[in-house]
This record gives sequence, C-alpha cells and structure tokens, in this order.
Amino acid sequence: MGNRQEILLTGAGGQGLILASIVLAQAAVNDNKNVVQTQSYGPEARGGASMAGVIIDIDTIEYPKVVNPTILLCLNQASFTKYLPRIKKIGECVVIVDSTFVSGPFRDEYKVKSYPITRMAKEEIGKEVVANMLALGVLNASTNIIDREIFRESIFELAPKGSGELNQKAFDLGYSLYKHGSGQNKEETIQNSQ
Amino acid sequence: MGNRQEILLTGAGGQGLILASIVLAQAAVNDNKNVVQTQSYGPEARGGASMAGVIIDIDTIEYPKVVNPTILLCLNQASFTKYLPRIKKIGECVVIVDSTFVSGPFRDEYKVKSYPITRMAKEEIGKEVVANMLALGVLNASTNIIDREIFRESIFELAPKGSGELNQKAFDLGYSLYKHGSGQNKEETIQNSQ
Amino acid sequence: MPETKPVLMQGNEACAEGAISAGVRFYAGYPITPSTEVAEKMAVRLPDLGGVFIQMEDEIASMAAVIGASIGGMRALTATSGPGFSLKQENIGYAIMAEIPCVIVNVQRMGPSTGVPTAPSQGDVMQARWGTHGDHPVIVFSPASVYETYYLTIAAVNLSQKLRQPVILLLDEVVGHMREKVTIPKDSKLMVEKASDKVPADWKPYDDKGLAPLVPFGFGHYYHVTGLFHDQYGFPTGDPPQVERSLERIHEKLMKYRDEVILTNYIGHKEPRVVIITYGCTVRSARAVVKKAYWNNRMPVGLLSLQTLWPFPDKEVKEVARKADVIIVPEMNMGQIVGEVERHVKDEAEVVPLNRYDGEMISPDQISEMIGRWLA
Amino acid sequence: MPETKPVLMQGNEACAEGAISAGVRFYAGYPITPSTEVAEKMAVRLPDLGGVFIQMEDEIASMAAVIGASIGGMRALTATSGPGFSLKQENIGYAIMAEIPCVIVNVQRMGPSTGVPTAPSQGDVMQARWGTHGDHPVIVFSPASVYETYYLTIAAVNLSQKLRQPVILLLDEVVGHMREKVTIPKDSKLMVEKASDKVPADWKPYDDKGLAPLVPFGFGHYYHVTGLFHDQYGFPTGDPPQVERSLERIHEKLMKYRDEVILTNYIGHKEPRVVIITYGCTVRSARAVVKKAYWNNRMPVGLLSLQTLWPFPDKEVKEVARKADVIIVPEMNMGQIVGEVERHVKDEAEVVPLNRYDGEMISPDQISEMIGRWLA
Amino acid sequence: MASIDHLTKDFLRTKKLPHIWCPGCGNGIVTAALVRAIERADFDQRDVVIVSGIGCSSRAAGYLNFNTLHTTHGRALAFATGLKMARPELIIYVIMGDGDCSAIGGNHFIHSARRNIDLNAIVVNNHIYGMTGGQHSPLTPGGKKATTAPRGTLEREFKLLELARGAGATFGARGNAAQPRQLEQLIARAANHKGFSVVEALSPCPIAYGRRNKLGGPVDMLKEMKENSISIERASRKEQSELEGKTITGVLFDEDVPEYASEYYKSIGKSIPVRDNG
Amino acid sequence: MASIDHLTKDFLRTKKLPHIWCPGCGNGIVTAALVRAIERADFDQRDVVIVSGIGCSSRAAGYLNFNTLHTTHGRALAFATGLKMARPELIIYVIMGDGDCSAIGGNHFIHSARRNIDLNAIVVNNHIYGMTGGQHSPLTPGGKKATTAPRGTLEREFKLLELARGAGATFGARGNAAQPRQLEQLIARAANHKGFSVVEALSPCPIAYGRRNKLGGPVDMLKEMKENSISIERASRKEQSELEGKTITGVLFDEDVPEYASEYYKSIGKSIPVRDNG
Amino acid sequence: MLQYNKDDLSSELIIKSEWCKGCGVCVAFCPKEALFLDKENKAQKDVAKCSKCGICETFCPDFAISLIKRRLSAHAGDETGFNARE
Amino acid sequence: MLQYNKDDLSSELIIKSEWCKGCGVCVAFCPKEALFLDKENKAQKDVAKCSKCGICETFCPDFAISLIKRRLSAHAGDETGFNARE
Ligand SMILES: Cc1ncc(C[n+]2csc(CCOP(=O)(O)OP(=O)(O)O)c2C)c(N)n1
Ligand SMILES: Cc1ncc(C[n+]2csc(CCOP(=O)(O)OP(=O)(O)O)c2C)c(N)n1
Ligand code: SF4
Ligand code: SF4
Ligand code: SF4
Ligand code: SF4
Repeated sequence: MGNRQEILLTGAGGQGLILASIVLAQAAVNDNKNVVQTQSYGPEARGGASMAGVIIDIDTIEYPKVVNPTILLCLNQASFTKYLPRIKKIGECVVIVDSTFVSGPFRDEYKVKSYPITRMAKEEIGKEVVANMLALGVLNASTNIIDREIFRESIFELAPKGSGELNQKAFDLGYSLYKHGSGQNKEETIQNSQ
Repeated sequence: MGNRQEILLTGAGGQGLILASIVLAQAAVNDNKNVVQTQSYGPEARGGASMAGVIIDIDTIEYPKVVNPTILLCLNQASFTKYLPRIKKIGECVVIVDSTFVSGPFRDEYKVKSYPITRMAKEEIGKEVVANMLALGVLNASTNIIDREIFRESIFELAPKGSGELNQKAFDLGYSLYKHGSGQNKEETIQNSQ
Repeated sequence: MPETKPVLMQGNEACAEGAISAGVRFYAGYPITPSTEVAEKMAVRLPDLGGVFIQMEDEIASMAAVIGASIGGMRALTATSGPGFSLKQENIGYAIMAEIPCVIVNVQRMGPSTGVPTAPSQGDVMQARWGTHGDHPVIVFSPASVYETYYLTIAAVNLSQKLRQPVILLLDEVVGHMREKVTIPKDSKLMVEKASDKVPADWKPYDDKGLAPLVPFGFGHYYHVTGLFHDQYGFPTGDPPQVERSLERIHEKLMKYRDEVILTNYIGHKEPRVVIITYGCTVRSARAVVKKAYWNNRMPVGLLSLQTLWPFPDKEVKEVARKADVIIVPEMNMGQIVGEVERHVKDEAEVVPLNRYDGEMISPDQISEMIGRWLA
Repeated sequence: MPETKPVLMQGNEACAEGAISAGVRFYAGYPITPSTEVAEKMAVRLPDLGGVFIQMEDEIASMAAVIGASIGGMRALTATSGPGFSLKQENIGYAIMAEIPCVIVNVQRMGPSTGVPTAPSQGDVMQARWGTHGDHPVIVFSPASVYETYYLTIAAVNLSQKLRQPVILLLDEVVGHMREKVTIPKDSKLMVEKASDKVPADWKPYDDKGLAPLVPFGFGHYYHVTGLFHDQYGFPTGDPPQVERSLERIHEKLMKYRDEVILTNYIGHKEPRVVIITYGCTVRSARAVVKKAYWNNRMPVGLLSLQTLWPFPDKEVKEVARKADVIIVPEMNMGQIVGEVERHVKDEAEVVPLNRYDGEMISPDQISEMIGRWLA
Repeated sequence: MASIDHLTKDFLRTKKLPHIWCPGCGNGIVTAALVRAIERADFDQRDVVIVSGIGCSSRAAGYLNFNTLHTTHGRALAFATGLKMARPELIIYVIMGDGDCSAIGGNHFIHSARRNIDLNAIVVNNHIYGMTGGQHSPLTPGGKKATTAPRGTLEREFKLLELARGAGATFGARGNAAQPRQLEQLIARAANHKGFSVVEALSPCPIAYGRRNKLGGPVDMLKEMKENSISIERASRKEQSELEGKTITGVLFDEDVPEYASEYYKSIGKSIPVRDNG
Repeated sequence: MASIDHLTKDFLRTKKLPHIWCPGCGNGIVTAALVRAIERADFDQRDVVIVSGIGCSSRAAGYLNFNTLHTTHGRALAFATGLKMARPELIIYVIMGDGDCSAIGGNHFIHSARRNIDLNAIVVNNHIYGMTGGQHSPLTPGGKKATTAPRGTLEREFKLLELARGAGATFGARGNAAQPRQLEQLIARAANHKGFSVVEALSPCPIAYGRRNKLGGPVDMLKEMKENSISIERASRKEQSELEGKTITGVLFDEDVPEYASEYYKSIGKSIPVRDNG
Repeated sequence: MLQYNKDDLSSELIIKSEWCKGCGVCVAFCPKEALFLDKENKAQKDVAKCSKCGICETFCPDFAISLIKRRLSAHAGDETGFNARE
Repeated sequence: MLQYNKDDLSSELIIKSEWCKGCGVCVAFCPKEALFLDKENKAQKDVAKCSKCGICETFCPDFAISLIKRRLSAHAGDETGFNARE
C-alpha cells in the first residue's frame, strides 16, 4: 500500500468540497488509478465542518476510509481546527489551507501551506464558487497525484454545462498560486499573481 | 385421563352452538370440574358446519382439542356428515342429532339418538332460538355429566337478561324429550310429549 | 391474595383482565383475528374504570397512541396479530429506543401474509425478536394457558414499567381463543408504585448510570424524547462513544433483572435422557405426554417449558442439555426457537426439531412417537 | 461482454444501474437516507427508457406498487433504509406468499428507530431474515463494493424473476454512499426472457409440481392472487395438507437453485487456523488484513466473505470450520450473523464475535489485533 | 356488447359458489351490479382487473372471473397504482370495505384522489368491520353500536365523498344495494370517467351491524335504505329541510382533470396501447 | 401573562443553539412565531407539549423548552392522540413538515380531523422534503423541480386545508414566514379553538427547494411569499380574477363541533383536570 | 337502462337453489309477489305471476336468480376456477 | 397585536452573533434600514436608525435578535438543556 494517497477535503457546507472530491476522484479514474471517494452526510454537512475523503492507489483499495491523511485541504477555520488533529504523520502530510478563512494557529511542525484561495477566486475569476477548483489546482500542483492535463479534462467533463472553461481557469490559477509560493505556516497571503 | 369427556357440539352458524358450548363449560366450572372450551372460527363458522368442543375432566386438562369425542351433538345435516367420521370409539360415543334437520344415514353401530330438537323448541316454546338449550337438556339427560340443578342455574346466569326462565324451560324440555326416548338410529321423530 | 370463585374465561379475555389488574388504563388498537377479543373486552371494561379505549385508524397509529399515552403516565397496551404486528414494528423500535414502557400482544395466526387468519401457529417467534430494524433488546413472554395469560400479562406490564422497556406477549390462537376454568385473584395489589412520585433531585431522563424512572409529561421536567440516539437528557447525538454506550445500556438493563425477565419451568425426571423444550400451547401437548411418561411410567423424560422466549433462557437450556442426550423442540412453525437451542446446546446433546405448520396443533401423539424413537 | 471505459460510480447509483441493466423498468419508493440516491438516479434514468418512476405516499404504498407493477409484468424495485424497511414488512410477506418477483433494497443505517440516519451499520441482518410474520423464505445479498452492488443487483433481479421470490439487497451506508472506480459491461444481455412468452398449456399459477412462470395480468389467464394460503389456482384454502404443502413449496424452491442463490468467496491460506467470516463493507477491512497477513506474510489466515446472507451459507461455513481453529465474525452490529455461524459450527471451532456498534466502520486494525490474539 | 343473458356465465367463477357471505348480505348485490356494469360495457375481458383489500366485501375478487388481486388490508389502491402505472391500458376496479378504504387505507385513498389516477374505486360501505365481526369503522354513524363501541360510538364519521373531494377526487357517486340498477349505472359511469372515481355503495350487513343495532333483517335494512335515499336530481328540486335524514344518491361530482397515468406516459413520449378487440 | 421581553429566555433551549437549520430557513421564523404565541397565551409551561414528526421542521421540538416528543416520520398526530386521550388537560402543538403531515402521515391527519381531537397541528409547508435533500412532496406545486422530479413534478398537489376540511377539520388557517406577526396570531387562535386545528405555515426552504427552482435566496423567497399573499378579509372584497395566483391567508374556517377527548371523558363521567396555576 | 321484454317468450327465470341462502330479499322486492320461500328455505317462483322484469336477479345477493334470454344453457361455469377466453 | 413603544428607553435590541448565520433576512425586512451585515457576515445594527419596532426579531430564523424590554439579562439559558420551572 505504499502508493496509497489519503486525501481529506474539508470546509463549510456550500464551499463545493463534495464536488471537488468527486472531480478529483474522477480525474484519478481517468488517470487509470484506483480510487474511492467518501463524504460526511451528517447534519454538520449542511454548515460547520463538512468533509470528503478521496483515496487514490495503484493497488486495489480495500478499506475505504481515510485513517492516515497524506493530504489535507481546509477551506474554513472550523474544519482546520477539527481535522488537523487527524493527521498522524505530522510533517509528512501536505496541509493546504485557504487563508481567506483560516487564520491558524499554524504550528511549525505541520508545515501548513496557506493560499488565498477564495479571495483569488473572487478577485481573479469573479466567482467565489470556483474556489473549489482553484483549490484542486493548488492541491495537484503541490502533490502531482494526477496528470495535469487529465485533471483539466476531467474538470471540463464534470463541470455544469457552459462552465467548463471557467472552472479549468480556476484550476490553472491554482497552479500559478502554487508556483508563486505559499505563506507557509504563517497568517500571510500572497499578492495577486497574474 | 379416565374421566375425560370430549364433547363436540356441531351445527350451522346461527344455531347458537357456541353459546351452548360456553353454557356447558360454565356449568362444568360451577360443578367444580376442569373444563376447556374451543370453537371453530373459520369462514365455515358463518354458515355450513360450525363446531365447538368442550372437554370436561376432574384432572387438569392439558391437550385442549377434541381428538376422541365421547359425546357428539349434531344440529344439522352438514355437520352430521362432517363430524360423524371423527368418532373413534364407535358405539361408545354418545351421538345426539336434531331430527328436524338431520336425516341420516344412521348406521347401526353408531347408535345415533335422534330427537326433534328444533321442532320442539318452535312448537313447545315458540322460539326456535332456544333449541340450543333444549339440546343441552337432551345431552345432559343422556350423559349426566353435570349436576342438573347446577346446569339450570348456569343457564340462568348466562342467558340474556329476561330470557333466563325461557331457556331453563327449554333445557327442561330436553330432559322430557330424552325421557320419552329417541328415534334411535332411525329417521323417526317422537310425538309432542307435554 | 384472596381468591375468588373460579370462572370460565377466554385467553384473550384473561389478557385484558390481567392488564386491568396491573393498572393498564389505556388501550389503543385495530381489530384483527384472532386478537380482537382483547380489544372488545377492553372496550367494555375500561370506560367503567375511568380508562381510555380508542380504536385507531390502523396498527401503526395504535402503537403510536400507546406510546403517547404511556409518556403521559398511563399504563398502556395494544393487541394485534401477524399482519398488524408487522406494521407496528417501526414504532416498537421507537419505544425501545426512547425507553417507553408498553405491552404489545400478538395473538399469532398462521402466516406468512394473510395466511389462514383463524388457524393457530407459532410462526412469529423470530419476528418478535428481530422484527424492527437495528440492534434492539426485547422481552417476549408466551403463555400456555388462560391463567398463565392472565399472570404473564401482569408480569409484562410491571416489568415494562420497571425497565422502561416494551414487552411483547406472544399468544397463539389456541391459547387466545380457548376458554378455561381459572381462579383469578381479586383486588390484588399487583400494580407497582407510580414512578413519578419519587423523582430524584438530579434526575436525568436517560441517566447513563442506569434505570431512571420515567417522569410523565406535564410535571415540569422539560426533557426531550426522540428515536434518534440521544444523550442523558434525551437530546440527539451521533457521537460514537455515546451511541455505543446508549445501545449497551438499553440491552444491559434486561440482564440486570434476569430473574424477573427469564421465566421457565421444568417438570419430569431428574436425570432425563430426553427433554422437551417448548412454549405456548404446545406446552400442553408436551405436558400431557410427560405426565404420562414420567409420572405414570417413570420414564427418563422431562419438559422445560419457556414462559420467556426472549431474552433466550440460555442458562436454563444449557443446564438441561448437560443432563439430556436428546432435546426435542416441538414448535408450530418450521423451526424457530430450535435454532437458538442449537446455538447454545452445541454438541452437548442431540437437538431434534418437531415441526408442524399446517394450521393445526401438535398432538400429544406426535410428541410421544418422537420420544419413543429416542428411548427405544 | 464488452467492457466500457471505467467510471466513477456511487454504490447507490450502481444499484440503480444494475437494476436497469437487468431490465427493471419500474421504481416506486419513498425517500430515506442513506438510500435516496437510488430513487434519484431512477427518477432521472427511467423516463428515458420508457419506464415508470413514482414516488409513493409512504413505504407501505411503495412496496405495494412494486408488487402491483410486477404482476403487470414489469420488473420492479424499491429502495429504503431501516425505518422504511420495517414498514414494508407486511407487504414483503405478501410478495413471498403470492410469489411475486421484486427486489427490495435496504441501505442500512444505524438503528434502532431513527438512530443515526447518516451513520453506517449492519444492524438489519436478522430483520431481513425474520422481519415479516410467519415462516417465510428469504434471499438476501450483501455487496462489499460498488461493482458488487451492480453485479448483485442484476443477480437479484434475475433470481427474483426465476424463482418468483422477492430478493432483498442489504447494502450498508458505506457501500451505498461510497464512490469507486468501476467498469461496467455495456449492452449486456443480462435480462432473462419474458416468462409470459412460453406459457404451458396446462399452466397453473401456483403449480404444486414446482415453479410455474408468472403470467402477467392482461393476457387472458384469469387467475387469482392472494396473501391467503391458496391452492394451485390461487384460490383460498385452509385445508391443512394444502397449507403445509404450499409453505414447503415456497421454501424448497430456493434450495433447488442453491448454486445461484448462495454466493460466497474464500481467499487466504489453504489450511487456515483463523478464518474471518464477514459481509458487506466489513469485507473490505477484513480483506485488507488477510491480504497483508497471508499474501505478504503467509500467515495461516483466511477470509470467507458472504455475498449471500440468507439462506445462510451453512455448507460453506461448516467447511471452513472443519479446517480452522478459530472463526472470527466481525460485524457492525451487536452480533447477528455470528449466531447463525455458531449454530452451524457447534464445537467444530471457536467462534469469536467482533462487534462494533457506534456508527463507525470496523477498521483493519481491529481485525488484525483480534487475529493476533489467536495466532500469538 | 358482451352477452347479458346470463349473469354468471362469463364473469363469475361459478365453481367457487355459493360464496362465503352471510344470507342477505349486500356484498353479493353490489358484486352483481359490478358484473352487470362490466358486461354492458364493451371491455375485453382480458383488460379488466379486479383489485381488492381484505374484508368481507374484498372477497368479491375471488368470485369474479378476471385477473383478480386480493391484496393486504387497506393497501388495494397502492397495489392498483403500481399495476396501473405499469399497464395503463388495463381497466381496474378496486373493491374495498369501508374500514379497508377509509381506516387503514385512508392514506392511499386520498393520494389516489390527489394523483387522479384512473382507478375505479368501489367502496362497499356497510358501516362496520364485517370480516372481523362488527367493530366500528370511520364510516359508522355516530351513536351506533359495535363490539368496540358497546355504548355507541362517540367518533364522528367521515363523509366519504367529501373526503374524496377534499383530496382532489374528480368523480364521486353514491348508490346502494337497495337500488341495484342505479348502482350498476353509477359503476358504469365511473368506469367511463378518466381519472380517479369513487362509487360509495351503501350495503347492508345484517349480521355484524344490523343485528347489534336492531335494524331488522336484510329485507328491513334494504327497505330502509331505499326509503332514506333520494337521487341528486330529485334532491335538487327539494327544500333543504325536506332532505333532513335523507341520503343523496347519484353522481355527486364529475370533473375533467388530466389523469396521472396518461400524463406520465405522455411525458415520456409513449402512447398507451389499446387492445385490438379481435 | 408570561414575560415576553425576551423570546429565548424560558421557552427556548438556548444551550442547543445555534440550530441545525440552514441560513435563511423559514423553520426558525415559524418556530419563533410559535414561541411568541405560547408566551402571549396564559398557559402553564408544564401543560404545554410539543410533538413533532421527522424532518427539518420537526427538529423544532428539540429547541423548545417544554416536554417535547420527536416521534417517527409521519406519526406525530397518532402519538399526540394517545397523549391527549391519556392527559386531556395538556395543550399539544404538533409540528410537522409537509411531507411528514401529508405524505406518510396523511392518514393520521385525516383521522385527527375526523375525530376533532384538540390538537394544534402546525404544518410547516416548504413545498419539499427538506431533511432528505429535496424530493417532491404532496404539497410541491405541479411543475416544480425536485431531485425525484428532475423535469418538474407531474403530480397534482393537495390543497392542504381543503383536505383537512373534507376530512372534517373544524379550524383551518394559513399563514407564512414572511408575515410572522400574523402567523403568531393564527397559531394563538388555533390554540384557543376547541377541537382539531390546522395552521398551514408557508415557509421558504432556500436550499432544497429554492435553489433547484431558481427562486433566489431566502430574502427573495420571503419577499415573493409576502407579495403573493392576501388576507382572507381583503380577499373577500376582491373580484375572483384579482385573486389569480394569490395565496389566501388568515382563518379559512372555524366551526364549533364537540371535541373528541372531552366527549370521551364526559361519556365516562370524568372531568378533565385544570391545573391550579400556582 | 336496458329493459327486458315481458312478452319475450324465450326468456326464463332460473333459480339456482344450491346457491340460494333463503334470505328472502327477492321475495320482498318482487313487484309481482311472484316469489316465495319453500319449506327448505329456498326461493321458488310462481311462473304465472312473474312479469320477467328481472328485478329479483338484481337483488339476489347470491347470484342465485337469472333471467335468461336467448341462450338457455344455465351456469356453463368453468371447471378449473378460471377460464381463459382463448 | 401587542405593539412595542419606540420611545421606551429601557428597551434594547440585542443581536446574538454566535447564532446569526448571516442570511440577511433582518436586513431586508427592517423598515428603517437599520441593519447590515458586517465583513464576517454577521448582522449589526445602526442604533440611530432603529425604531425598536421589533420586526427583525420576528423575522430572524435563528433567534439571534431580541428586543429586550424591562429585564435586560440576555439569554439566561438553561444549563442542562432542560429547565424545570420550579
Ligand atoms: C393489517 C391488518 N389489520 C387488520 C386486519 C383484520 N381485518 C380484516 S378485514 C378487516 C376490516 C373489515 O372491515 P371492512 O374493511 O369495512 O370490510 P367488510 O368486512 O365490512 O366488508 C380487518 C380489521 C388485517 N387482515 N390486516
Ligand atoms: C419511515 C421513514 N421514512 C422516511 C424517512 C426519511 N425522511 C426523513 S424526513 C423526511 C421528509 C422530510 O420532508 P418534510 O416532512 O416535508 O419536512 P422538512 O424536512 O421539509 O421540514 C423523510 C422522507 C424516515 N425518517 N422515516
Ligand atoms: S358479516 Fe356482514 S358484511 Fe360480512 S358477509 Fe356477513 S353480512 Fe356480509
Ligand atoms: S322477474 Fe320480476 S316479476 Fe318475475 S319474479 Fe323476478 S321480480 Fe318478480
Ligand atoms: S334473494 Fe337469492 S338467496 Fe335470497 S331467497 Fe332469493 S334466491 Fe334465495
Ligand atoms: S427593531 Fe425594527 S427598526 Fe430596529 S433593527 Fe429591528 S426591524 Fe429594524
């Protein structure tokens, strides 16, 4: 199971995390990997801290739940507070947060990477709703789990009619955001990059 | 189980057999005996051949169903046809039929006793509905299972308000009918006896 | 207890009378053969006692109304048969989860489905155990006579109150419809005290520590009742440790009172080679046989009759299994309680089912014949 | 079967897709978490296929409508979860008695009662067996993956048609809600032929001799369908020998096709000391462990996964019991199928339950730890 | 038109007779009216289905020589809904008792009305639970006695057709066993109506209802039923006060509203097959 | 009169807040109206019981500081009927969603109406199944979309108050979350009515209904609700044509008929206890 | 309403005694008083009085009376209990 | 309908931010435009504009607004989740 990537996507209900997890999972399928996607369905999924887990592996995936996250994405403060303690291999798990909503505390050993995901989505694309795809861009740029081109196509495939390009743009913007570096482990945001 | 009396009361729905069986059972209780009463509840209970079973014993009664009738009462032809074959000890079982409705065949070995039960009820009491109590009179006169006085009181106890005496009268008429003898094993009726 | 003069009483009537003796003052039901006489008796009796009889629109509503009345502080009972028992299952589960006392009577008829409505059967034994969804504890009594029906109904009502646990009374058509001589105690003080009179200061409706009394609505304790998993105060929770603990607590309380919950009776030889294990009306056929075989002929046979079917009398069954070579389990079904007997007896004794499922009682002859085969 | 490109699919969706592949063109249901996606998928798909999707007023009506449609000749399915499954019981019994094919999906959630609607559980295993009143045969499948869900739904539909027997598909919330990569066959000829096309001249709707095909209403065969015990022509009877025979016939037909009805799978050591027996999503945790223990470390362990829960795979279980010293039965409930394992295994092997009932999956670690205890 | 010269020939299962109903029970009269209504209509026998619930009246299904479906108590309309949606070309009569339809089956009744699905409901209203021996039903008139209302019921009864109307039913008629020809016509008109139709057929149950309420035998009950009835046509010409205590018979409402099954099939672009009567 | 200076003080379980409802959901507005109606009435807190079914709206019970009973889906009225018969002195409000009340719970609804039992039904009609994420309900207007009606529903909807009326209900009112003061008054009047009362409270569900049907956010939905409403008093002064597309609010019917629980207690010669407010 | 012609000589009123339960309904509703119950409680007709109006047929709860026109074969019932048209 | 007196100086409008979900309903229905959402999406009041009509209280779906008269103790909630009067 050396290949097994366990990804937790977390945030508030309505931030599009479930859809992001499905897009990520579909991208993994298109990239010829095995994948399992799960999500939280409880009342908390409506507000507060909602969660989706995606496990990607080349081998068959048996146990479908995330136990030992290798990637954690947090789009709001509540989920950051709730899910950070789930990390077992501190320092090895890639932690990406949206600095628009998450303000720490960022303890050094977690090596948290902070990007103004939602703010960029609003300012650069003009649509907050694409923050989820932008987040996927950052995530994939940071980790390279899925072939970038396949991922882009998957986004187009799953996006609501007419919004494919906009969503791809957000995804690409995530890559640039990544390239320009993060406010790692700090309450810091980076400047507009385009 | 030497004491065990197994009585089958049979006839058409509406002939008051269920009530007769309850009166008989209550009389047994009043006479300080153990008793179990059961009855048929199927659709046939509405018309055709309905049936009630009463088991009377001095010992505790375990198995509550009639398997080996010691007394069989038949108030209509259908029930005679249906229940006669249930008799196992042919000749030992007391068989009483209402000649108003039952016309045989009366094979000798069964020693069937035939009385114009319903006709007498109509003619002598003026009420067909008391035929059931009249039948109980014949039955108890023939077999003496219950103390006659206790039986009479039990009838009064259970009869609908105001009809106690009438029913007792019918019961007594059963005794006279018995005394005057039956058209044993024959399609014969006896004459009015009072 | 002063005894009154013996009376002739029907099993279903005895159920109604037992309920009344145990303080039941609320009946909600929907007619169905062969249980209807319970309702009919209640319809006559309850108004005179200041109680409530209501015929609901269906069995689901009947079960709901009984729970509602019980929360209001009235002892409550409902009666039905197979099809209605199936319909009540969802709300039986609610009563278990919310720990609302009540008694559900199922006078079994021949199933599945509409089956033969007037024919006897013992086909709902496993359904009584497992009929509602999810892991749930149940208490099920099964009487063999009119008097036992009276007596076990009283036990059911009181135990239900004490444990805040619905109790199911599984009659069969034979016992429900048969009339028998019984002597019932009069003016008995069978009712337990009202729980609400002695509410502890730190009362919590679902106290983690054990059995809190039910305080009826209307007394100023503003708690919440729900079929969701809940905390000590009754409020919903999905927290895994709390969920686990609640589920354990509602199961454990039955075993805490095992002596009152599990009722069985053994008659026969002290060192039996063949033991019959059965329940309900089938006990009568078995008893007829065992009495003759053991009392009259000193044959090494015995009868373990189960008044309690669930929780299953495992200890009692294992005990007879240790002595006996063969255990015969006659049932008016295709084999239900026998599975549980097998599970507990394992290889300690041979377990032999004796099944009849044609809508007729198992006769003493059938049982004798089976015993004969093993004692030959 | 030509395979199409792999897709990401949810368990509940796979159930809907499987049904459609097997020719299901009628869905009636009532929404309930965590099963609702089956309905939602059907609502989108069926109209385009000329099929019928109808949301009924409740689960009772849904079950009734499905039976009605099936009598009309349409393959029909309904999906629900615990509370709805409890409500459907009466009509499930009807379908069994009247031998009307249909598939009932229960995506299990944490019970009893409303429980934790979004939490997974395997708490309805025994209810699936015994939920409706009276002795009744059942077929219950339980898939462990999205593909297995697709596959077993198809098997369920076809078997149901072939045997004229309702089939229950017990999913759990994990399998129902999880999305997974699957490759599903396209344009498969999975449907069996229409029964009505080859009605024998002496056709009787409930032929004593065995399995008569169901001739849908509207084809001039004016037979009667009832939930009462009935004769070969469908007309009510209470005649004991006929009642007995009918009941036997509806049970026997399952065993006649045992090979198609009972599906299990064994992986692991040929001479195992410890065998895990489990089903549903718990298979995944067990398989993770057994793969590591046996494939990587050649430990004497094995896994018998049950795709069929009922009729219980007794032969298969006894076979592994003969080899193993210990059988571990992990279940997300307080111990349900383990009872059946114990009953059949008797003293052949030690049977050890491993239960979790807090609304969470059993983890591979829990299973490893348990194996460790026995192999130490 | 099918032969009407002998009632029992084609459409009754004569082998199953005599039926289980008590002497003088109205169920047989209502069933005969239904058979005649079907005979006079020009249906293919293969297209006619009888669905019923559980109760005395529901046993009618077993005596009618069509495809017949005797379901569970209260659920007949839900079974019929599934069948109608699967096979919209079938002509489905749904026979229910008053308890079956309005007590346990109340929900399916109002939802069938709401959907306006083309089922022909025939509610045999004998004011009592007959099959189980005389418990009160939601249609037992207030004050009347029943085994579960030994002092007379305190409950208010439904006005069945008002309930149906409130739920959205588009055709409602009332007839009775004492006017069998009118009843036959009402059933025939109901079947012609496209949408959910309700025919309330008042029917004497001399055994479980009449006896306990001292209403005399079947003849008395039928006579009283006839005397108390007035047709809607005649009623419309009377003063309100003259109608006191009268039961109005006839078609009480009849409205044209899109029918559910055909709307559904239209929406999926399918036409409903019509049998070639050959 | 109870203190009304702070809504949440006595009658809300503030520890349980914030509640689980979505931002802008009408459930909170309706619940607040209920709380105010109770506050203004002169009830002893001990006498008030809230019963609810299962659904988003039914979660209200958990937030109200009384004896509260959160039952099974659709069965709230049946539980409440048992409770009321056992304890007729209690004042019982029964909160139900539109699906809860009129789909699975339809039978209990019509039978409560028939019996005229003194329960105060508050039906939070958000036109959708909220809790399960947006399936159509029997009160979803024809043509509207839902997850189980992706092309818009073909089913006809109930007119809830007509259904209630047809079943025999004696009090029926309609209000909405966009007119919370009026709603409060309607709930208060309903509680004063002796017998079964129904208050239909129209309520926006922006998440499961509004979003899919492109009705805007909560503010848009509330505004439209307000604009489309007209009180029955004002409506009575308008032409029929002017009322096209309008929803009538207010008390639609109010009738005096013997109430079931009190009739029952009268019949057994018992009086219903009245709490000594001390 | 279809009317039977009382002068149609080919019509005949048939009473199937096996099905008659003696309820007396036909007797009570026959406008011509042409029916009576015999000693066995079975309905009997008085052919002379009968106008062949068919009312008794519609009233009999037991399908025991039929006014047969044209074809006279009575009760050509099915044998198996169901009866396919083809 | 009970009317609040806008000149009652002892009354105060309290917004409980922890419960406010920022739906904007109060803002839209306040007749005086005295409410707005802040950057955190929480309702805030402009005391100067507020007429203390209490409409916002009736509209807030989250019980987050209270117009307090007489007693000013805010949210003296229960501790145990239920709260017996005695
Ligand atoms: C679920 C269920 N509940 C109850 C019954 C028992 N039952 C059979 S028929 C019937 C009512 C009969 O009354 P009605 O529907 O008015 O029909 P009738 O017999 O008067 O024609 C009842 C309660 C049943 N079979 N199934
Ligand atoms: C027996 C049963 N069936 C289905 C469900 C699932 N369920 C929960 S709430 C609900 C409907 C919710 O809609 P509504 O009653 O309109 O209330 P809302 O959530 O819109 O307030 C359903 C179908 C259940 N809990 N129990
Ligand atoms: S009980 Fe009543 S309804 Fe039933 S068959 Fe007899 S008379 Fe008819
Ligand atoms: S046909 Fe007419 S006249 Fe002749 S017996 Fe019948 S009812 Fe009387
Ligand atoms: S109406 Fe029919 S059953 Fe009754 S007496 Fe006349 S023929 Fe016989
Ligand atoms: S009290 Fe009235 S004026 Fe003041 S903020 Fe609220 S709605 Fe606006």
